[in-house]
Formats: sequence, structure tokens, C-alpha cells
Amino acid sequence: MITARPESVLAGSGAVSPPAAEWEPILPGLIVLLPLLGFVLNGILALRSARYSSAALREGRDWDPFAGPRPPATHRLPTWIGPGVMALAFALALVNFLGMMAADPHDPVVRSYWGWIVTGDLRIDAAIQLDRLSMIMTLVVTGVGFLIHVFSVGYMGRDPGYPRYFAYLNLFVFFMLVLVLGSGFGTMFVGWEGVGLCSYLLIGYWFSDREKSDAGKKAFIVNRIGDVGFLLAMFLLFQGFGTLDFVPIFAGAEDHFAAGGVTITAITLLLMLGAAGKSAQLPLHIWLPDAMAGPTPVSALIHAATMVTAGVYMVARSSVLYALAPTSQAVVAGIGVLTALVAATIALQQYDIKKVLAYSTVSQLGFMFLAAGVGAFTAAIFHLVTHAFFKALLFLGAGAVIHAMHDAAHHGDGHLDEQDMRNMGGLRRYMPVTCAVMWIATLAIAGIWPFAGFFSKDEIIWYAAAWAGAESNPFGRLYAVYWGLALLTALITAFYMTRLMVMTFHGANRTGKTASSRLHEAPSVMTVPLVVLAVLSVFGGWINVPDALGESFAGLWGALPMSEWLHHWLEPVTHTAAGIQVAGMGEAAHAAPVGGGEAVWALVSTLAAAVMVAAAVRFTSTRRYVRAAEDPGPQGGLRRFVYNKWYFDEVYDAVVVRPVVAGSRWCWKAVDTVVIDGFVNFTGNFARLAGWATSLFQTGQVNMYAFVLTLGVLVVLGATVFL
Amino acid sequence: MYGDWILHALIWLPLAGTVHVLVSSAERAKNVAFRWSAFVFVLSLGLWWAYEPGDGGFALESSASWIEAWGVGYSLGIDGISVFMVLLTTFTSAIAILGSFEYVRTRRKAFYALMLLLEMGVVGFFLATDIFLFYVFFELTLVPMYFIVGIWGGERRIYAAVKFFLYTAVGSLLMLVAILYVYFASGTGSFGYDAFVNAGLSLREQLWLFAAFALAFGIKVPVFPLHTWLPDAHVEAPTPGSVILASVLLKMGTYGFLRFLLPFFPDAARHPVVVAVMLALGVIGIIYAAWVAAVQPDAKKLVAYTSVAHMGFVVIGVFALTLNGLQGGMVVMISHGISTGALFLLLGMMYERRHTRLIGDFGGIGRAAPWFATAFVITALASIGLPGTSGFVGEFLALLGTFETHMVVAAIAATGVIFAAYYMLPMVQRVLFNELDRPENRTFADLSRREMAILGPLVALMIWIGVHPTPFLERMEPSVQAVLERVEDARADAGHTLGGED
Amino acid sequence: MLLDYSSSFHYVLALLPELVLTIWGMGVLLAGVSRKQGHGPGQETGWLALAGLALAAVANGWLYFGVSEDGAAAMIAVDRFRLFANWVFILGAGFSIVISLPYVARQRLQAGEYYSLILFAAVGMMFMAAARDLMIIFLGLELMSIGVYALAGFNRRDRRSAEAGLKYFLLGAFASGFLLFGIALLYGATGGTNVHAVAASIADGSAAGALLMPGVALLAIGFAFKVAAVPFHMWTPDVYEGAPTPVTAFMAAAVKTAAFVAFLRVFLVGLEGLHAEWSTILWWISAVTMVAGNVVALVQSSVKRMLAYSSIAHGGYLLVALVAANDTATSGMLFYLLVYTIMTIGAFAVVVTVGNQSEANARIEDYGGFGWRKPVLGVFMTVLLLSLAGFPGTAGFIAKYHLLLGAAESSLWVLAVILVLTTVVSYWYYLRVAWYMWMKEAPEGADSADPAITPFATHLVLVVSVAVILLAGVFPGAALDLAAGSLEGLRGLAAEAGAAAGH
Amino acid sequence: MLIPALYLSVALFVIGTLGVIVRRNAIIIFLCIELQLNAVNLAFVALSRYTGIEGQLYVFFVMTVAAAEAAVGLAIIISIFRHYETVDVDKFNLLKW
Repeated sequence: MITARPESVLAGSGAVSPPAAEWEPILPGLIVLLPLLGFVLNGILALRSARYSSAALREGRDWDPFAGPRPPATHRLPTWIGPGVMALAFALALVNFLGMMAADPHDPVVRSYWGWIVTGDLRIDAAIQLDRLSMIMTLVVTGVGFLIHVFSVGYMGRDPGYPRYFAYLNLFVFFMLVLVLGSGFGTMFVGWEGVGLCSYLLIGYWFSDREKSDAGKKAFIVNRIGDVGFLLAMFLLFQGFGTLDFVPIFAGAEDHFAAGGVTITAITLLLMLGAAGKSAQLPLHIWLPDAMAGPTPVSALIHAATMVTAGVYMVARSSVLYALAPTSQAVVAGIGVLTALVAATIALQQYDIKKVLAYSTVSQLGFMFLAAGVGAFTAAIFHLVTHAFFKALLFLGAGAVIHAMHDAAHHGDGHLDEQDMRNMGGLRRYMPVTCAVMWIATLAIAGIWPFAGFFSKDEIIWYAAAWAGAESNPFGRLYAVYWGLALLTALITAFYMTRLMVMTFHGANRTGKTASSRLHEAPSVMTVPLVVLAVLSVFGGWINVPDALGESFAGLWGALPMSEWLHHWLEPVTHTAAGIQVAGMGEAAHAAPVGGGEAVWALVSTLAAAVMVAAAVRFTSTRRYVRAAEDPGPQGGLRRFVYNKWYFDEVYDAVVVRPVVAGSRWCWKAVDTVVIDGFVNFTGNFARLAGWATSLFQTGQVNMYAFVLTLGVLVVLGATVFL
Repeated sequence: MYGDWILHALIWLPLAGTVHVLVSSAERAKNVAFRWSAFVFVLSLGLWWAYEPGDGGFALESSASWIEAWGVGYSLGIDGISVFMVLLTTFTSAIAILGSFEYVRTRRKAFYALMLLLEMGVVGFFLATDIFLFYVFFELTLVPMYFIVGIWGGERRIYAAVKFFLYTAVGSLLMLVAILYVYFASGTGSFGYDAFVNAGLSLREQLWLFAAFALAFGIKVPVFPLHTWLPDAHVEAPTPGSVILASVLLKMGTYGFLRFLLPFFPDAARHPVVVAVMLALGVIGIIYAAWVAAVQPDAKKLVAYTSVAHMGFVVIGVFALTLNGLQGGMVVMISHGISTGALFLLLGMMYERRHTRLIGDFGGIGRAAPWFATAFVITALASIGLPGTSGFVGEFLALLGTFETHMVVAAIAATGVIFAAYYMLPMVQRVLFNELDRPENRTFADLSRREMAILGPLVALMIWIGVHPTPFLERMEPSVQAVLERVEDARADAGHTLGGED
Repeated sequence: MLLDYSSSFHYVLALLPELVLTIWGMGVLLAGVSRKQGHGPGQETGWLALAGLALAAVANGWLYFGVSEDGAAAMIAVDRFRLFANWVFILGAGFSIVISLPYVARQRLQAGEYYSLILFAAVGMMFMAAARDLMIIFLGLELMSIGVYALAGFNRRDRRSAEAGLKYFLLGAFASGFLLFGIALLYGATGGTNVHAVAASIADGSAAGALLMPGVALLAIGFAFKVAAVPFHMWTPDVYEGAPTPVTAFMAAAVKTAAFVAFLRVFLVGLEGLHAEWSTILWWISAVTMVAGNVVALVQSSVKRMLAYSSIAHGGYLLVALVAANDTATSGMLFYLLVYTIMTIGAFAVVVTVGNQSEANARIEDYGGFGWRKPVLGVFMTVLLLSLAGFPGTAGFIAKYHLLLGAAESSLWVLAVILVLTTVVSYWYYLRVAWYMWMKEAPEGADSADPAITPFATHLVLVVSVAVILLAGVFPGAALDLAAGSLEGLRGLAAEAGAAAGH
Repeated sequence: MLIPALYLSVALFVIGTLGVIVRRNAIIIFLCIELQLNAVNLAFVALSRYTGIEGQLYVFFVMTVAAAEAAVGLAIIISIFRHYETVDVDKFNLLKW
């Protein structure tokens, strides 16, 4: 436990003083503010347009903003405002990033704007911290965010709530930037809950649909469970350091906490609880698949590329703390790898295209946590970045498919679930671009060389192995198991992704005759972002090609640029943690547990993934799928078990939700109404009953009165004489 | 200057307004009342600058002898704790009066006269630095509220009004006996605040007196299990009544904790058993009330129970006896006043339009009334303490402060954050979201200009306090610190007091 | 001036208010008889009686401010205690007469007899307050009682009134037998009936033991009957309910005051030395009275009867002051009695108005929506009820608080707690009237077109009483000082007088 | 002599009390009350032998009071008799509870 508080940290907890300015960021606050501005403007437009629609509603008709030759201003302006602010923000972020690269500063730059919560010895500033890690995240958020905003123009362009959609989306980006740029846990928490709010609003964007708003609610509540962990971790940190700012905490952590101590373990585990909530890790992963109720670009932005990776970012950000708590790391890695495996198995049996992607996201997030758990924080961030590219691409591609299916379903016969892959098939003919870019993404996620996913995922698996073999790792054997599971998961990943592709784009078309004629490729406003993301999915991995691979075939014999660039870039952020780990358990083994060089393993894993892809192609394309309406669903115990998502929802419903609701009713009906109010009313009624009973003496008979009077006399006399 | 007369004016101007309302016509009553309350609010705004947080003691003090024979003074003063309570009172009174224009359609003169009378009582309570005076105002607030609930309330209004009255009276009368005890124990023959603070009571005495005071304030707060009057009162009360009740009257209880309970009985307030009991009740209140709230079919009752949960945060914040906890308690008080007041106003607007409060009768309102929905969502989020809104700052500080001394309590209480979402979001969903399946909801009118004028300032305040609470925090800090020091100083010399006692 | 009883005229002066009222009462009687029955409402007679009260008040004021006695323990005290009480009696009688004016006229009661009986009863009360001798107390009590027996049964056309009169008479006479026996025993034990002599005898231990305590007990019982303390209260609800309402007001206010004043003087001056012994008895009587009075009042459906039980409860509160037996409590009792008189008569004034100057509309349902039909009257009644309940802002609160202060000074914490808890109980039934008045609609079949007519006289009483209640509730200083100042000479005399009575 | 006289007085008083409790006739009840008063008179007289002449004086007061009470009491009884045609107190219970 922490008893004393070194002066140096106290000094740091005051007004955050930027270190000697190695580098001057250009208007960093504007990066955050621009999306907020977009939110305000779009919000005003949204409320204006909503006035029209509600007025129409009162008159008993539906308001169609697109009925006229050209939509009203409220539905035209967001097209420019929404992506516009994102473009500006991205540009500004890029400028600053380039500036940072040029200056190559070692210390973070903290800009404080005002004292947010200042009382007593607590000081939380509204401040942003620009360092190597947060800049990478900012780039991803604004960059991928911008692309998704552009895509949304096409995807959501005909939605009556168009301005509202962009308002939410901008607000999300704002909170996400607060999250990544916040200079301390307090500020981060603002973004942390804020993105949760936006996630809630966007999942339930079509709020008139009960299921969708249920999904939003579920996401929010499950997230809040994690947030409690975050809160408690913050309290512990504050108790230890007297501040919540990153700089003093990470600088002082080593001096404060004995490695492996109870407090640090508790802090990191609680933070992990928060991360599990936000990043949909076991056991709090249940909200993410439901979150697919939101518009697909939202799924791409929030539930794939950015928000759900916030947990990974936070763990990486707190790398120093985790390095001090090996137990927590084992837990983080364990949760990560288990989540990855469980989600991957579930993805094998889903038919909803977005559900598959959702579980795939959960699974990939699991990989990132595994990376963090094995101390490969750079690898975690690396996978985060590449995953942002290919998973955003996959979701947007799915969006394009759904977009097409939606139009088709509109004209088709009867009800058609536009997201069910059993209703698709053979879409390659109608949507070649989409098909192509999605294949790129699939190969990337499957870990096929040289796509982005290969480098990032391989690095994680390799680090897991290396960690398992570290000299004095107390959990060495456990990590070996993790490694095995991770490898297995990687193979499953390749399988289910290929299954998705085959079911969607290949084979015979199952959409229906009339409907299929309406299938079409997405407009260019949607395909251009897809293509950009596809490029990133191919080359994104090259920012961190391991040195070891650089000289082998996998690195094109040194031709791949930027060897271990990310690693070096993040060095100032992670080196403390790395140092602690090395000090704690010695150098990680630089060899796989079963021998063989790095390059060999890269080859093996690529080959294995390729085999799985091939197997999936074979397995899936030979299977005859029927349309969703005619399909009874998977048979057989294991398949049903997996199809039903390991019955997590059902178990939680039985173990948590129902007892709480029943307990609530019991509290209300039994405790509140019967016990407490019963007592209160009983007191009142008892008094009246007593009054009634006493008044029975009042018979109106003089003799009776005289008798009572005499009794009173006797009592008083008796009392006087005998007492 | 301003400081010389403002405190008196804040108490007596509403009374003048009452008289004015009574002599004006029924049609003009609402405007007259609103102008008076707005005038009082504008006047009170000067306190923001007039109150200079110095050492945390009372400022703008003025004292006159009132009942000389008993050492009772008409003493007023303001410090960093009461200044916000007074501002909250004048603000919400004006808002509540404005919010009642449509709701109250009968017997208007009487209604507005009572509202102003209530304002006077509450302001007087917060300003009094004489214990007798404080008690008089404390009780005085019951009468207008009794009539407001009883006359303009719903079906079971009389039951609710009487329950409210009697519940509160039990506590306050027992407190009266306790006040007398301290009065005689202090031996100064004065009901002045300082005399009570320096009464020199033994621990044993303090425990008994603490119980009496805590009961009185605990009922007012209300602390579990003394809370059952609240849902009834809230459900039956007319909108403005609920607003005042939630925003201001409940604060009288928690304010009492800070102003009277802790400084008068520091040894008892610190006693481990007392702290344990109060913290336990606070935590139970947070979770229990959240649970009960979640299953209420009546929206107003739901919000009423959330008040209990919010007040639970104040209770744990206060009895954690840390600066952050107390500060957090204060912010929760302010924040709850604003957000819950706004929620009741919103529910009142729903009731005016649909004449029902059952959550199940709504659905899809977000489509019919987007402005209304926006205000509702923001208010609900402030209520459940989303960062960036006032609710978060308070709950965060309260929990943080509690955590510093009682980790487990804070950890359990923190789950209240989850349960807040558990009760609030389903209501938001079932009212605003879901399908617009009832034809009568399709014509649900959006906010009028007047309603926007009511909700606008409330929403702005929620966000202001959420984004930049420092001006509030720094003003209350010295006074809160003074309370804390009082408790801790007693701790310093408690060593021999306790040891030498028996 | 100083009364040293050197001339017999001094005796006349010492009894000036009583003599004025006695003579005036006879005059009123004559004036009433001289009018032919059935002619006119007889209001002049009432105003005449009021003039007599005014005169008595002047005389009383002169005694209060201008006269002192030489300290001898004469049978008749000329101390401020007595004179303060006299004011309460004059006020009570005056208010009762004013609210009687329309009632007597409407009910066609014999005005001369009615008003003169009130005056005579007031004289009896004054004697009780003045008496330093147990026999004088007895005579005053009987003078008062006989007048009130007759008043209670005054409405000969109403069998309820007759029943009330009979019950009051039989039980009152029965109880005065106990009082008298008590006096006799005390007389035997101490050899005197002068309270100071009794005190001296107890102080020097010469009082005979066997007779003393039973005497004290019987004396307490006699007074307890008059103050309607449980269990000697059984007559109260019936009599209060049956008697003409203005008479009920008079009984509830003035009769109770007289009994308490005498009670106080006898027990706090005469039997001060035995405080330890009798305080236990009174403690229990007080507690039981507070509880029973309030609890039974909860279930009453008639407002008049509810007020009767409430008056029992108030008797219980006042007994707390006797138990406390310190100066704060004693002056608190005086203050309480003054306030109680005003607010009770005020409340009964509303009751009599709602009843349209008859015994009708006494059920609580009849008050439904009354406040909205007669807002001014409704507000008055609300203030009076709040005052009866002891709510801050009203004199009733200051009074109750004063009693509590006294109890606290003597550390009677349990009694204080009982007092406040039963007060909470009382809130319920007082508020019930208020909720019927304001929160309920008029009862079915109520003739809303014919609202209660409030005569000018009743309004006068209400305005004055509400004004006093509020004024004394907010600025009680002067009244408190008056009450506190009226204790002067009550007990200080005991020591010297004891010495004086010794020879 | 004092003690027996007091006992007699007490006995008479008790008899009077019992009479009030058990008898139904208003007149009889009233007479029982008179008996009580006379019992007290006896006590006064007996005590006055030891304490002075006042006791005997008081007896006259009491007798006067009793007479006055009788006047009023009988008037009241007549008044109620007019309503009920009886003086049985059991019948007079309009007022109760």
C-alpha cells in the first residue's frame, strides 16, 4: 500500500507544466474542437428538420425530405459539415504529426485549457496530451473517421434523420479525441463515457425500432459496468499519487509500487474491467454483437475501428502500470486470448454478415489484449491500427452489400433479411469493387503475407511465444497455452472470414429473382473510401516490419521500408514498461517455444492461414445454402451451442438480469410497500385504533364516568400512599 | 450596501410577493408571482460576487435580537455552502413558477401565494444562523408544501400531503427537543450558531443528539429507510411542487447535515459506528432506490426514487468526512436540484399533454417532439452522471472522497452508477424511443417557447457545472473545509475528552 | 399604591375587578329580566356585559401596574400572577360573549341570564386565581362551576345541551367532593388552609404524615378533574359537545385556565416542599393525558368533539409545566394559557359560524370545501389550527416551545419527547380539518348558496385573535416578558409568608 | 376522638361515592354527592378541634355551596326531565364516544 507521497509527484500534480518545449504543436485544441463544432452545427440542423417531421406527424402524414427535386438545406448541409470538419481535423492532425516526426520530441506535450475539477488536493485539468501514442491514435480516429464520414454520405444520404446522424457521428469523434488526447485518467474518462453515450445514441439511431433501442441500452449499461472499474481504478490511483495526470503517474509509478503489489494489481485489474467493457472482452463482450443494430458505418467507425479499441489504447497507455503487475498481465492476456477464441468460434456459425464481423472484431480485440498482456504494447497498438483499416473496410464493404440488398429487398417479394448471408451469394457479379476490396481485407485479417494483418498479428503471436519462454516469467506455462490458443484462433479467423466471403460473394445468388435485378454496386462516394482503406489494408502493416523479418523473404529481403518504425516511434512511451519487464523477468526469449527462426514461423503461419482459407472456400462453396426463411438453423449440439453464442446472453439473463429485476420488484413490493410503508401506515393506524379503543370507555353513561373517575382516584391515592 | 440588505430582502421579498399575489386578480397572479420570483432571483445573483470565500466562515452577517428572553436572535449569514443553496432556491422557485403556468389552472392566487411563501421559508432556512430561527423556517416550509400537494395534487393527494407533513414533523419535533438540550448544555443562554458549536458536549450526549438531528434531516433527505414519503409526495404533487420538493426541500436535509449535524456533534459524527451506519444507509439508499426506481410504472415515482439514490451519494460523501466527499456532496446537491427539477418539469409537460404519467402510455415521443426529446435525454444523462454534465462532477467527487476513507463503501456505491443507467435508460427508451404506436402520442406537442425558456437555463447549468465546476468548487471549498476542520479539530482534542470521560 | 390592609377599603381595592364584575353581572341580570322575553335579539345585554368586562379590565390593569401589597400572605393575593390570569379570564369571557352575541340571538336564549352567568363564572375564576387560601379556591371554583353548569345546560330546547349540563353538574359536583375532602385532609395535616401556611408547615416538618399525602392526592384529583386530565376527563368530550358552542369555547379556554392557575398556586407554592412526591403522579397524569387526548381526538368525526379532546391534550401539555415546576415552565404555562384561550375561542368562533349560529354542521364532512367558499374564514381557521398544533410562526408554537423549554430546564426529557410525539399525532387531526376545508369538495346536499354568515362580532373576535396569534408568534417578546414578569411575588413570598403565618 | 370521626367521615364519603357509581336516578346520585359533602363537613368539624375554629367555619361555606349546587342541579334535572320524561341517567347518552 501507498503511504507516503513523494514530493516530486506532488509537484507534478499541480498545474501541468509542459516540459521544455521540444516541439510546438499547431492549434492542437482545434483538432478536438472541430468535430464538436460539427456536432453543434449538425445538431441545430437536426433539430430544425425534426421540427418539420414532427409537424408533419401531427398532421398525420410522413415527412419525406427527399420528395422534392432537391432535399432541404437541413439535409444538404451535413454532407459538407460532417465530413468537412473531419477532413480539417485530419489535416490538422497530420500537420501536427509531421511536425512531431520532424521534431522527434521525447516528452509529451501537455496543453491545459482550464482547471476542470479543482478542489482540495485534487486537480483535473481540461488538458490534452500530445505524444507519440496519442498522435497515432488521433491520426487513426480522424483519418479512418473521415473516410467513414464520406462513406456515410452515400450510405445514409436518403435517411430522414441525416443531420442527426452526422451530429452524433461528429460528437462521437469529439469524445473519441478527448479520450485519446486527454492528459490524464480523468479527462480520458470524459471521452470514455462520452463515446459510450454516442455509441448508445448511434446504435439506437433508428430509435423507433424497439430492438435497436434495446441494443443501445444494453451497450450503455454493459459499458457502465466497465466504467465502474475505471472509476475505482482512478480512485486508487488518486490515492496513490494525488493526481490523475498521466505524466506524473507514469513517472512515479515505479517508485510507488512494488512490482506485483496488491494495489497495483488491483488498479490494473480494475482498469482491465473498464477496458473489457469498452472493448467487448469476456465477460462483457455481449453488447457488441447487438450493437450491430446501428447503421453500418457506425459499426465500422465505433464498433470496429475506434471506440472498441479504446480499451487497448488505455492499457497501452498504462503500460507502466501493467508492467508492474504481472498477475494482471496474465489476466489481461488470458481474457484476450479466451475472448479471441470464443468470439472466433461463434463467428463460425453466424449468418448475419454484421454479426460475423462483430464477433471477428471481438476476436481481434482479444488479440490486442493478448499483445498487451504479453507486454507487447507496441504490437497491440500496431494491430489496433491495421485492424482499424481492414475491419473498417470489412464493415463498410458489408455496408455496401447491405445497401444493395436493401434496395433489392425493397423491390423483392416478401420479407427479406438484408443482412443474412443466406440470402446473398454470388454478389461478386453485381458488386465487383466491393468484392475485391473485401477480399483484400479478408486476407489481411487472416494474416496472409504481405497484408497488414499478417505483420501485426504475427507479431502478437510471436511475442506470446517469446513471453512464455522468458527466463523468470512466473506464468510461463500459462503463456504457452495462450500462445497455442492464439495460434488456433488465428486459423479459425481465416476460416470464418473466408466463409463470409464465399457465402456473400460467391456461389449462386439466393436473393430472389425480382430482387436480384436491383442489386448494384455502391456509388463512388462509398467505393472511394473502400479503395483507400483497401490500400491501407495492404500496406498498413509495413510501418512495423520486424527487423528479424526484414532480411528474410517476408520483408522482401529488406525492401520493405520503415522497419520497426512504429516500435521505434513508440519507444519513449513504452520503454519504461519494457524496462520494468526486463528487470522483472528477464529478457523475453527470442525464439519460438518449439524452435525455428522468426521468418520460418512467418512462413508457416501464412501457409497455415492460406490452408484455412482454401479449406473454407472448399467447405463453404460445396455446401448448399438455402434462404434464411427456409433454413431451420444449425443442427447438432456443438453447432447450436456456438450458433447461440455459447448462451452468454441466456446465462446472464438468468444469473444477472432476472435476479436484479426480481430483486427490484421485491424491494418495491415487499420492502418498500409492505415493510417500510406498512410500518409507517401501521403506526398511523395503530394510533387511530388505540384512539378508537380508548374512546370505547366514553359510553355516555354518567355512572361509567364516575366509575372511571373513582378508579383514577384509587390509583392516584394508592400511588401516593404506597410509593 | 448590497451586502447589508440582500439577505433580508431575499427572505422578505417573497413574502411581499405573496401579499401582492393575494391582492391581485386571479388572472394576473401568475405573472405577478413570476415577476417577484424572478426579481428575487436576479437580486440573489449578486451573492455570487458578494460572497467572498475567505476563511469559510459566515459572511454578510447581520444579527438582531428577536426573542431576548431566550437568547434568540434574528441572525442571518451566508457562507460557501448556503450561498449555493440560496441561489438554487431562488432559481428553481422562479423556474417552478414559470413551469406552473399551464399546469395550475385552478385557484391560482392561492397557489402562487403559497409558492412564494415556500420560497421565503426555504431561503430563510438556508440563511438562518440562529438555531431557533432555523427551526422556525424549517417547519414553516411544511405548511405551504402541504397545501400545494394537498390542493393541487393528484388522486391520493391528501394521503401524500399528510404523509409528507407527519413524516417530517416526527423528525423535526424530536430535533427540537435535542436543540433544547444543546441550548441548556451550552449554558450560554443563546441560540446562536457559535454557542451551539461550542456547546462542549460529551460523546454520549452527542450520540443521542446526533440521532435526533440525523433523524430530522434524514427524513428530509430522505435517507433509506425513511424515504417512503417521498415517492408519494412526488407523485401526487403538482409539477412545480415536485420541482421545489426535489430541488430544494430535500437539500434542506443534506444542508442540515453539513451545517448543523457535523459541526455540532463532531465526536458523534466521527464515531466509527455512526459513520458505518450512515455510510451503510447511504449505500443502501443508492442501490435500493435505484432498483426500486427501475421497476416503477409511473415515471414520476421513478424519478422520485432516483432522488433517494442521488441523495445517497450526498450522504456517503458527507460521512466519508473528506474534503472531496463533502465537496462532491455539495455538487450532487446542486446538480440534483437542477437535473431532477428539470426531469420533473419534463414529466409535468408530458402530463399536461397526455394526462398520464405511466411510462407505458408513451413511446416514440422522440419522433413527435424532438426538442422535448433532446432536453429529456440531456437531463436524463445529467441525472445519471455522464461526464460533462453536472451529475458526474458531484458523484465523482463524492465517490472519490468516500474512497479515500472507506474503499469498500465507495466500491459498492460506485455500482450505483450502473444502476442509474439501469433505471434511467429504460424510461428514456420507453418514453422517447420505441415505436410511436399510440395515435394520441402522434400529436404530442413539442416544447413551446415558454417551456424552452424554462428548460434552457436548466440544461445550460447542467452543462456548465459539468464542464467548468471550478467556480462553484472554489467558492464552497473554504466553508466545506471549515466544517471538516471542525470535525477533525474535535478529533484532535477528543483524545482526552474521550479518555477522561468515564 | 401599596395595599397594607390598614383600612378595610384596601380589601375593596384588592378585590376591585371581582367586585366590579359581580355588581355588573347583577346589573346585566336585571337588564335582561327587564326586557320582555322574545323582544329583540338581546345583543345590547351582551354589549353591556362586555362593558363590564372592560371596566374590570381597567381595574385589573390598575392593580397590575399601580398597586402592590405589603407582602402579607392574605387570603387574597394581589400579585401579578393573579392579575395576569384575570386578564386571561376577562379576555376569555369577553371573546366568549362576543361570539355568543349572534348565537344567543339566533337561539333565542335568555340574554340577561346567559351573560350574567358568564360574568359570575368569571368572578369565580378570578377568585380561584386570587386565592391564597384553599377554601377561597373552593368557593371560587364552585362559583365558577355552578355558573358553567347552568351555561352548559342553557339551551333548554336542545336535549343535548341538557344532557351536557346534567353530566357536567353531576360529575363536577362529584369531583368537587374529592377536592373538598382533599382540602379537609390538608387542613387537618397542616392546621391551615392558607397555601403559605401549608408550605411553611411542610417545610418545617410539622405536617402530619398520614393525612398529608392523601390530601395532596385528592387535591390533585380535584384540580385534574377541572383541567380535564386523564382519567378524570370523561365528562369533557360530552359536555363540550353538548353545550352551546360559545359556552364550550368559554369552558375550554377560561375554565381550564382558572383550574390551572389555582392548581399551580396550590402545588407550586403550597406544596412546593412535596414536589418530589406529587411530581411523579402528575408526570404520569400528564403523559397519559397527552397520549389519550391526542389519540382519541384522531377518531372523532365531530369537529367540536375533536376540539374537546384536543383541549384535553392541551391540558396534558400544561401539566408538563407543573411537573417541571421551574420559573420558565411557570411563565410558560401563563403564556400558554393566554395563547390557548385566544386560539381556542377563535377556533370555536369558526365552528359556530360554520354551524350558522347553531349546533349544526359540526361533522368534519361539513367542512368540505369550506375554505374556498369562505376564504377569509378558512384562512383564519387554518391559522388557528396551526397555532393549536403548535406550528412555527404562530403563538401556539412559542407557547409550546416555552413549555418544552421549561421541561428541558428540569431535564424532563422523556416527558418532552412524549410531548413532541403526541404533538405529531395532533397534527393529523388538526390538519384533517384543514384538508377538509381546502382539499375536499363541499359535501353532497350542502347548500352552497347559503354559506355561513359571519356576523360582525365573530369577525371581530377572529381578526383580533388571528392577529394576536400571528403577532405573538412572530414577535412574542412583549408577551413573554409579561408572562415572565407575572411570576413576581408568586413564590418569592413563600419564605416570608411562611414566617408570617407561623404566628 | 379524631380518628373515629375521620373514619366515619371516610366511610360516609365512600358510601356517597359508591352511590354515585351504582345509582341510576339523577336525584339519588345528587343526594349521594350531598352525602359526600357532608362527610367532608364531618371531617372539618372533627379536625377543627385540633386546628382551630376555621374548620367549623368552613362547614358553613360548604353547606352554602351545597345549597347553591342543589338549586342549579335540580333546575338542570328538571330541564332534562322535560326532554326525556325520566331522570334515569342511563337514558341520557346522546353524547358519547
